[in-house]
Amino acid sequence: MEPKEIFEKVTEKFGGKAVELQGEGFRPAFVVVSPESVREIALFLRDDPAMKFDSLMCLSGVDYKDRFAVTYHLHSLSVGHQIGVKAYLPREAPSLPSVDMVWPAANFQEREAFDLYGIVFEGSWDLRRILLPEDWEGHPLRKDYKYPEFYNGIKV
Amino acid sequence: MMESLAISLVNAVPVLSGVPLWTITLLIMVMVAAVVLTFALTYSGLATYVERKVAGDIQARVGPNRVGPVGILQFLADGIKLLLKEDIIPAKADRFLFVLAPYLVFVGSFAAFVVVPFGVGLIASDLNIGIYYVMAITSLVVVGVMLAGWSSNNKWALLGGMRAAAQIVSYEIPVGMALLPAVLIAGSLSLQDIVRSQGGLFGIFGWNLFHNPFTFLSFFLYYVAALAETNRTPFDIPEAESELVSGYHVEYSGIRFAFFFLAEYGDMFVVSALATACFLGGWHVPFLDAEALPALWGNLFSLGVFLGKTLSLVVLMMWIRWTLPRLRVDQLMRVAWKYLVPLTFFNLLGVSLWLLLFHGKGIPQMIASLFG
Amino acid sequence: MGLKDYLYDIWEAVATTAKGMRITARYGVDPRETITLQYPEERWEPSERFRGFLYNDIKTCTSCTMCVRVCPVDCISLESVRGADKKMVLASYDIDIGRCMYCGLCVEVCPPKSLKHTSGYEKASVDRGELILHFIHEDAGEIKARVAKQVAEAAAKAEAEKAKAESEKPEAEMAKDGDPDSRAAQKDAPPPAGGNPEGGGAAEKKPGEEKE
Amino acid sequence: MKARAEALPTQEMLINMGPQHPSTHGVLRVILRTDGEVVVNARPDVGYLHRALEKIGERVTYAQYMPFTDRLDYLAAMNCNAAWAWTVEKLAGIEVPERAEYIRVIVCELNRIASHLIAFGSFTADMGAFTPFLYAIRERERINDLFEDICGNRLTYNYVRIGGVSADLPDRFLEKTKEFLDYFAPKVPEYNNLISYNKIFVHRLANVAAVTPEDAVGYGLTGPNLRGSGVPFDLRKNEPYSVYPEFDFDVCVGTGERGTLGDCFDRYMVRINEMKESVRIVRQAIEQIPEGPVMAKVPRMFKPPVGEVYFRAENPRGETGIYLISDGTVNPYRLKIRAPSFVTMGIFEKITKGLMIADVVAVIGSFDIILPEIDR
Repeated sequence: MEPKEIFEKVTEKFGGKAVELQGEGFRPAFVVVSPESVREIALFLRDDPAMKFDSLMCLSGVDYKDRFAVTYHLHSLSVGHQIGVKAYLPREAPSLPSVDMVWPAANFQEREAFDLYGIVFEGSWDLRRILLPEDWEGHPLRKDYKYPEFYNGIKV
Repeated sequence: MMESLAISLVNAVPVLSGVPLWTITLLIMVMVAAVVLTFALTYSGLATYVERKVAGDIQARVGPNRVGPVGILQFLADGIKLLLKEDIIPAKADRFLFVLAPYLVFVGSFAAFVVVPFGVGLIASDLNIGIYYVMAITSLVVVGVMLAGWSSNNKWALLGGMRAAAQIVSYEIPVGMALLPAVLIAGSLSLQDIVRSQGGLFGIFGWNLFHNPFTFLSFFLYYVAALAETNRTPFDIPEAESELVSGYHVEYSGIRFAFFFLAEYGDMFVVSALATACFLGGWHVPFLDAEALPALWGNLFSLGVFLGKTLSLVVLMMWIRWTLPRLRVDQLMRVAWKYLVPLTFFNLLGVSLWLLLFHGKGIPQMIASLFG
Repeated sequence: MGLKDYLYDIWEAVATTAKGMRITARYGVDPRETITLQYPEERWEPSERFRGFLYNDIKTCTSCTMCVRVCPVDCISLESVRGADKKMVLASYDIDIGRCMYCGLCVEVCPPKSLKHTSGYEKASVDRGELILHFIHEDAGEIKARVAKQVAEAAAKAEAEKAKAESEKPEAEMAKDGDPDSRAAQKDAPPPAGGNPEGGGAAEKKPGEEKE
Repeated sequence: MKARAEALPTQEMLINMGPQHPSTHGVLRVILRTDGEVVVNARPDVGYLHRALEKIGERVTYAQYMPFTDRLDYLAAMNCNAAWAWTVEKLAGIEVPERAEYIRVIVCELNRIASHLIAFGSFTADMGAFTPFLYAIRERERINDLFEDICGNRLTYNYVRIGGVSADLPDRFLEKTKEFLDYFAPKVPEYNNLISYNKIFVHRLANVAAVTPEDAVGYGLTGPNLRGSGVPFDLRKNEPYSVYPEFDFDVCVGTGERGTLGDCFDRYMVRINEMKESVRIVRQAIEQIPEGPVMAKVPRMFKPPVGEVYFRAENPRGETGIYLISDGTVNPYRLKIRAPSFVTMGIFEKITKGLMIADVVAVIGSFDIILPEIDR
């Protein structure tokens, strides 16, 4: 299915919660959705017989300087099409619902986004730091991250 | 036996008649023990070298080749290295048991050398309960291993110790059962007697291995169970390098570690020697009766034959080790209780019935009697 | 599990083990299968494109800093000053091979192909400082001072000649640097390289020719 | 019974497996909660090798990032190189000469063989048989020799470039590769005889940690791990990139031949069979490789257009996806690497429940994880 059709279907179902379609320059194209409805749309995309996006390829956080975003790259093994889903978040206290009950693969990648961007995934079954130590301060992949001089008294 | 030796010594050398008999007996005992221990240690050291060389050959490598010609002195270098290494005792270990454990293992393994019938008359102590003694004394090893695992205060070591206990306790049964046919045939528990019972008939056909189909099977069952007894691959789960890091001796270093190491190779020798004595005819070879040879030559010849057979079995163990993967702990138990134990019992029954039906005659004897 | 399966299990275990042992035995007894090289005595020939330690032929190096810029791990450090002939003169060229990851990007971009991978791969040291390869053994400060002096002299000479005769081509002073392809006429003297503590005041030093 | 249980209280053990452990394939740490030998819960703790490769990516240029991709999955550095190159080429729309694509496929498939050899070898070593490991290393050395001829390094190749490859094939490379393939092809059946079908080995793996196809897809398993669960999905076939459509090869899937579908044995056999398929691909590529240039024209100050692209390539450990955001400058704006091993670790906790400690080792080995890729 073409991204446009997918976008239309999502808009049909969820109305204004699907904000726009980012097509030009984006491969795969992104359906931009409002962050609070991510889980519903994810469920819809997974279970709709025409979509069947059963596999979450990649989940990543992005820092667009003025705002954050979480992107989901979905793929359907049975239908064989791809789509990206993107949710923009404010820089202050970014949070959105977790999709790990939709695709279990999301858990580790959400933890990574939480670890490196500080994006909180509400309702995640296990949201801890994953790559960095538990007591690390800050979220390094943010564009405004300042490199620490010391970590637990050890010079970095 | 020592006492009779002492008496004959006193008779031969009149100067000693003033010395109390027990002193001479004790001296002889110490000397014999020293000889056996020296042999055992030298063998263990060389066995480590051979093991590495076998591994190297099998793995398309060279193996140790730097110390001495073709690396033969590698074991000395290793020994010196282990002696000089720091002796680490973990802070929260049970110090007494931690120190005791390697000695128990070492003693358990090397005390069994006492009854090994190296050759005609070459036996440190011909106990009339030889096999029984070996089974009992090698079980001491498991106590040492368990203590080592427990006292190290390390969970991996504990798991290794527990595994070892379960394993050795389970495998004692098939080992004992698999050895019994030899005892039945010889009618004695003394290893010397068992070896003697396999003479005659051009040497090779007198061996218990070819006595009847059941003893033939018995040998292999014994060998498999003995592999497990010595914690060798595929049954090396108490050490299980890739799972338990090193199992029960993970916290040991230096000379204490060396004790475990030597004991393992000592064990290998003991079980192979038992297999040789019970199934492969000990020092008997075709066409040559060692006991008929002149005294010293006969002794040396029989020693050579016995060592040759035993060491081939040891090398076979190494060969198996470098071929096979390792069993899991539950599979190990399954092998013992579902396969080895029933089969050894079946074998024992078979051998007993055979002996009963054919009046103790083996197949080669029957064939021989057919031809007159 | 029937008796047949039971016996088949045993048979399979024995048979597969025997199969495996036959293979290991073949390797065990066949000496041709040994593939180990006895390293310090026997050595294997690195291939033509082998990326070993870097070597910079500083005679041909033009101090263009391409290598410094392309290096992903910043293991090359280079200091250069502008010489009297407006060419860059290397003051120091160091490669930290403890940091270098032998990716070869610097060699690829080097315009005069002066930077090369050698076939060297053996260097153990107990001190990290030994892992820094210096390609210029002279002290960087000295070179800078010397070059600054040359520059100052050249400038002074140019000034003087300019004042003396407008028509004459100032080519004589260029040959002094020993550079055959030195450019012609320079209008104004280049400024002394920054960071040189002595600046142009090192006039008492003799103008040296050695570049290395 | 109850009174006895009270008299003999038992406790769960909390065991720390790793980060230094012989068979966690690096610095993986697994926090085991066991009841004796039986694992109650095994929680992976990753990140001991975190080198911030994604952050570094925002600092260096597109071309400079190539050596860092070597360090992602160092056992398949060529594949990672090529994945990065393909991503950037997709972003910038660079046409790569056909010869370069063929060379990439050859080196990628050779590297796949090398990587699977290590997977096979280290897995058998985990299972207690050390000899196959050395045989595998021996074969891999020959691949390394080939790679050394071609690019000069034996582990971190940095051979592929954006727009092609760094240098054309050296003389006699194709012949040497053919010689290697002729040497290697009979080795795979030998491995099978030596260990794959060994009774003990089969028993250690069969029915252990079976992953159902639904779980495999849901948890994002990819590559041999996904195919081991019987899902015939291979990016080289299903989402072809480069010149893979030119080649005839089969997608190996697990069949549950010695136990349940998707168990450790199936995953292991998929890798063994894939080595054979890779040999086939390389043979075809050697036959078909055209002459021509190996590098497209890429400006030195390479600035791709603004855009976001997600590209995934079939690497030995699964699909390596690279999500690349460009803001039109010389440096990537955001670079996310979807490492197959990292995603695979998500299912670890679920499938190790109720196994034995020895099986945990088998599971780690059968997933063929590699830590630098997990931790990045």
